[in-house]
Amino acid sequence: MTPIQVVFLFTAALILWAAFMMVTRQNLVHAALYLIVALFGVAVIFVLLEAGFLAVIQVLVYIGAIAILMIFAVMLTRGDVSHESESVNRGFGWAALLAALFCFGLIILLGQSPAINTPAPALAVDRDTVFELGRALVSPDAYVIPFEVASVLLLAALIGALVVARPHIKEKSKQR
Amino acid sequence: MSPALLTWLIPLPPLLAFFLILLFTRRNNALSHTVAVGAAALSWLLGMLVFFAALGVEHLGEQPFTSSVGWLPLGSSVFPIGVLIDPLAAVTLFFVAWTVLMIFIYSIGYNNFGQPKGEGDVPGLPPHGAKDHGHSVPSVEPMYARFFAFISLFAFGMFTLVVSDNLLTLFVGWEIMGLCSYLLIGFWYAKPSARAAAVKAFMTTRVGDVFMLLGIVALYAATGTLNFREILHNPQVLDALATTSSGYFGLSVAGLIGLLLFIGTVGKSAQFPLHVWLPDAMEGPTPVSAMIHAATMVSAGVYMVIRMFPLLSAGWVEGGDLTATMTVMAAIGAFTALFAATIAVAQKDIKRVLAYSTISQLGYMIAALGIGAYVAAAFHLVTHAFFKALLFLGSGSVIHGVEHGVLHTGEHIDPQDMFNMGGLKKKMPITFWTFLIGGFALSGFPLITAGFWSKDEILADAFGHGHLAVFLTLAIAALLTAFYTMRQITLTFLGAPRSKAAEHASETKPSMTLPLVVLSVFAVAAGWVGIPENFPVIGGLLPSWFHNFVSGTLLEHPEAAAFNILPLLVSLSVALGGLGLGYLVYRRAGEQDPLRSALGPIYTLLENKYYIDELYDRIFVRPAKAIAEGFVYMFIDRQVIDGFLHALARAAFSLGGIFRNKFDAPVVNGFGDFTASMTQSFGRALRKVQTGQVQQYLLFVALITFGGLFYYLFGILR
Amino acid sequence: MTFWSDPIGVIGRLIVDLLARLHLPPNLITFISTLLGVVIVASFGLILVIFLIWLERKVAARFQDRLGPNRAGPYGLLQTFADIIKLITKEDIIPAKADKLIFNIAPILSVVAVLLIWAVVPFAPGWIGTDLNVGVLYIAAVGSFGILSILMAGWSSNNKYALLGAFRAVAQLISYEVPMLITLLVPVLLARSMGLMQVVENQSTWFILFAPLAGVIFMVSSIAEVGRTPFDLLEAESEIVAGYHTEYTGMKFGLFFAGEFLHAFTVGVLFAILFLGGWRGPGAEQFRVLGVIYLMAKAFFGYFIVMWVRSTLPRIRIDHMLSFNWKFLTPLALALLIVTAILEKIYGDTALRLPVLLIGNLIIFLLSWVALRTASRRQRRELREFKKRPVAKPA
Amino acid sequence: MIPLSWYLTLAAGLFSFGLYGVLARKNAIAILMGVELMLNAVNINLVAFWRYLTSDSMNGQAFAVMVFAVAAAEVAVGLALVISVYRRRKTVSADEINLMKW
Repeated sequence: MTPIQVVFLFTAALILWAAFMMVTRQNLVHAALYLIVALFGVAVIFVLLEAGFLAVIQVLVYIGAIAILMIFAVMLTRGDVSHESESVNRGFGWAALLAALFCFGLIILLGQSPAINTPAPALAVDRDTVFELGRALVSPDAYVIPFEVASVLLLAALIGALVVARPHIKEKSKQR
Repeated sequence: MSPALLTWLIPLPPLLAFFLILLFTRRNNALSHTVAVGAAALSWLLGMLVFFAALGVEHLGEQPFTSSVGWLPLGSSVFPIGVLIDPLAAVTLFFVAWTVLMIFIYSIGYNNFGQPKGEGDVPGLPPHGAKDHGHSVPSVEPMYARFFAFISLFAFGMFTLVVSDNLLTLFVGWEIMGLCSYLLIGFWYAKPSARAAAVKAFMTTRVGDVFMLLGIVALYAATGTLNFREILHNPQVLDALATTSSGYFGLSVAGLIGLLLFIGTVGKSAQFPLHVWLPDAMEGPTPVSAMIHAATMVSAGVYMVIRMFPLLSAGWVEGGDLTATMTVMAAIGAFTALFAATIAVAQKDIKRVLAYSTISQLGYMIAALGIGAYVAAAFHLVTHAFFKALLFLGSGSVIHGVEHGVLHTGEHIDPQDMFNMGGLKKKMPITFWTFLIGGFALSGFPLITAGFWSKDEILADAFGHGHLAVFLTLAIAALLTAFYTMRQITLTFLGAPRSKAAEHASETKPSMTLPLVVLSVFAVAAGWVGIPENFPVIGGLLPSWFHNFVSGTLLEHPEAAAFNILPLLVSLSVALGGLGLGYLVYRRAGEQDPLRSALGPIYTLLENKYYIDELYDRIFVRPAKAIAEGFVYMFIDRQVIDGFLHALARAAFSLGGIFRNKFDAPVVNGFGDFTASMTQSFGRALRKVQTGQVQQYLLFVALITFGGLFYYLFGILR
Repeated sequence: MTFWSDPIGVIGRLIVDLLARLHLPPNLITFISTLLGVVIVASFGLILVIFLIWLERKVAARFQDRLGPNRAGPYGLLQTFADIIKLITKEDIIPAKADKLIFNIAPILSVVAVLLIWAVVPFAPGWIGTDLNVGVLYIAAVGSFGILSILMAGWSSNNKYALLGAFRAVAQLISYEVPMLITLLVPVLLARSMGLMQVVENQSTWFILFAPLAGVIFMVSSIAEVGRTPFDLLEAESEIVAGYHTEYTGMKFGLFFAGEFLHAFTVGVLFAILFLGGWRGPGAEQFRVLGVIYLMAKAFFGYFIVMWVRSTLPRIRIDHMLSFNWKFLTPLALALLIVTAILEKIYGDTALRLPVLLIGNLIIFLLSWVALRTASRRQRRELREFKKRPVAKPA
Repeated sequence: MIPLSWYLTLAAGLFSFGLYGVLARKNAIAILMGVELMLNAVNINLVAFWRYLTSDSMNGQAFAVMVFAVAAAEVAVGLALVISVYRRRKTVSADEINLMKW
């Protein structure tokens, strides 16, 4: 039981607890905050996996942008009665069952895989994974195409979001 | 920068000016003419640089300035275009640059720059003059900027033609000028006469151009190149062309091609059968007349012939008898010279007289070439360009002055009719003296004027090589030339005014008179470079520079004709005699032309230009119209083509009906409907699944996924 | 001598030896020493705040032609302590329907978010909390906790004004994060590293000379990030009582207050590190204390700029704030980044680097200037025409 | 040293919670949150596999970055949809948004 393992177990517990709270809380803002906790825990996991860059990005993107937007949306849609009313739909029992099945199924399945016991090779001390990742993302023999596609996707999402969320022209003209 | 590269640049400024004016400065007159004149001046500067660089070169004929680029990929080879400055091009460039610049400057004044806008003026009509507190003054041309745009394009065409080193680009410039002459003659497009004249000029020259294009094609087919030097400085090629027979009229290939090209010139330089457009072209503004008739277009025709002389004369040895082509040229040239001169005698319109004199002078050059007097032709081309430009601009100035008088007095007379003028000598002294110089140059006033030397050289050549017929015709023509020139001068400037307008005529602005002065200088001085060495007394004073220089263009230099006293005497006598005669006859001319009574019917014949226009109208125009109307339209189009189409339509229609009823409705639609109904019923059955609950769908998805997962799990657990 | 060249290092080694004498496991020792470092850095920051508040008041007073605090202690230096005592002794009110947990966490988070930044600040050669190789990103990342804290505060205190403040805050902070991140990349480009230590080490000539425009954009957007005038819409007294911390009293409010001040100063520090060469200066290599002094001097300069702007400009309207960011600042930053990247790629290792980049910046600046001017003119014209139009259209 | 299986187990659990959230919660935003959880679980797996199996190349992390991008896009569009739905129908509960039915 090395301290690092302690750290991991603690973080994992935190994450799962936060996730559980998130899906069970009725108050959406609380749920969002728990989500943030979970995401932060994931960032820590990334650190443990020596993917510092991803950890920082995790915080930046998920906590800094996504979660905040979530809370924002929650607050914008506050007038909705369904906050106070029952927070889960009729089929939640099925959902729970299915989720549990998935959990065990996945664990068993993964446990069967031969690679499960391979120890982590030590990363070279002077290795700059950030540099390598950057190279991989823009080098033509690696991921430049997906990278560009992702950028296009983001642009499309940006425009789409604007178009969808914008009040209609009629309403605008009414405001005038 | 090397002269060759400079040469590339010469044509560009006018083109730029054209676009600039048309696109940007159209609204602003001052800016427009600044651009245009600036461009002309730039081209002039470049031209002079190149010219004097050319003077500096020994044996320019052997090493001309050339530069070319590959332009048009032709499958296997690339068609190169480029520039070529050999002695001929150099001298042409010289006078073109000068006259163009002068004409540009002149145009400013001629189009009444700086005058108020006329109330009644509309685009497409000459300015009628404006009321400027009380008395009326000339008004500015409504389409001022457009005019400069057009002449700029015109200049571009001419420069291109002069500097180009192959027939194709030469032809391009040639056609550009054709277009511009159309645009400019029809500049006042609201005048029916102008419209007609424009169309006439375009069509007539087109006839020639088609033949010329044929000639070019034939040449390219025969030699595989259009480059001047590759063809003309290449004895093998020339001999081959000269010896092989074309199979038409027993002409050699060279002869045939030469003939075709020459027909192009006949059109462009208004030689006898196709000369009819030129007088009508006087409908255009006067600077245009000068451009077309003096500096550029007609000269272009002659320039082309001179340029192609070695080809035309292929198979002709100096002193030997002429080839068929040359004979044709000589005949047509000489005939035109006389013919046009006779018409010119009986014209009233000051500009028309000049127009016909132009035709006859061009005839001179053609004839000179026909008899192989290469240098003489070139020489006359240059001198004629100068003094004819001078004359046209002068006449324009006169007309302007008289118009001023017309505006002043308000009497309605034709300001171009010489019989309304007279006594302008006092009113417009500068115009008078310059016009006088020009006139004397034209009529070949001995010893001082340029015209004398060039004309004399032609006559001398004609005589020296024993072409007596040509010699005599030209001599008579020269006599007539001198006569009508003096007639013109006398009627216009001397004697007493025949109309109040003439009394109140006034000298024109310096922007118009300055070019006159400059050109008059050249009209005199241009001749001195060509005085034959073997001329008595003054022969040695100035070396016959022109002859040596230009003859360098050819492979074997023609030697100057041996001096002979007879042609000299002849030309002296005809010039002086003509002038004197003209003065005597018209000294006291009134409203009526004294010749009319003297000649009687012949005069009317001459006055109506031998009824050639009417003749053409009968022969070509009306039959063409008749055929177009009666046969092509009524029969071919209406009956044959339309009938065929209608029949086709009917057939297609019925066929379509058959398809529709027999195939489309039962088979295709039946199948389509069947599919549709099937789909519908399926849909009706399946739609129950669509609850619209996203999460329900998700649940299904998850279940199925788990199914897949379970498959593996089963595999593992078992 | 060696002590003076690196006092902290010496002391650190001393402590480590001391702990080793106690036969503690090595993990624990590293843990303890790290903790010590954290405590030192954090308390340094927090103590700094006390001085900062005094300074701020003094400077603001000078700008407003007043004397500022001058009663408590020499030059009113003790004024802040008096305030702290006041804040502590105040009653700590929690609104009835407030969300207690979040309400209490928020102020702490706001301070922590700022303190976290100090973990990667290079004070002097070798003196740095942890030299992350993605330090710059880290700064941006922990900055988002600040947003979170504001949001939590605004929402949890169950107060319309607070919530409005939170909304504004989120809108503003998320928007201005974009140009700030983009301009953060400019020094990264120039230094060819995201670690702040390398940024400083590769900054033999200050980056402000390479990319003055980036410096300006960074300053503006980080002022917006801090929420200082002219960007203090999140606590606009005249519109929404005090924004997200309307309901806060006592030391919780104090924490927000401290957090803001510390954040403002941190902006100065970052500006110094990224654009003014960090601890670089004569003799900083040998005597690291000098490095700290240089850094602080530069940081205070940056902080002074912030104060200057604050006491000079009025608050801007919210739509102006947003459109200024999205329609002007962000495109400008993008253009700057692209141009810098290209020029750096071409002239990166040549002697032309400095002039070329400088000129590039200037050109961009001029272009944007022209664009701004034309836009404002059009606006004015439209305004005029609008005035001409009849206010009420006849039916 | 932490075995790979721990990470995978954690990921599986996180994934299942996310799945439950997606399937069970009424509120559309909550559903989106669940999706985020699932994506994070995926990320954990990706990075873990990278670290343990293919750490010589960068594939795992690159994939993770892609996932980040997708997640950001998804949230942007999803929230936009939710808000516009809310504007028109004054509700964000997924089972009341059922226009797309027979």
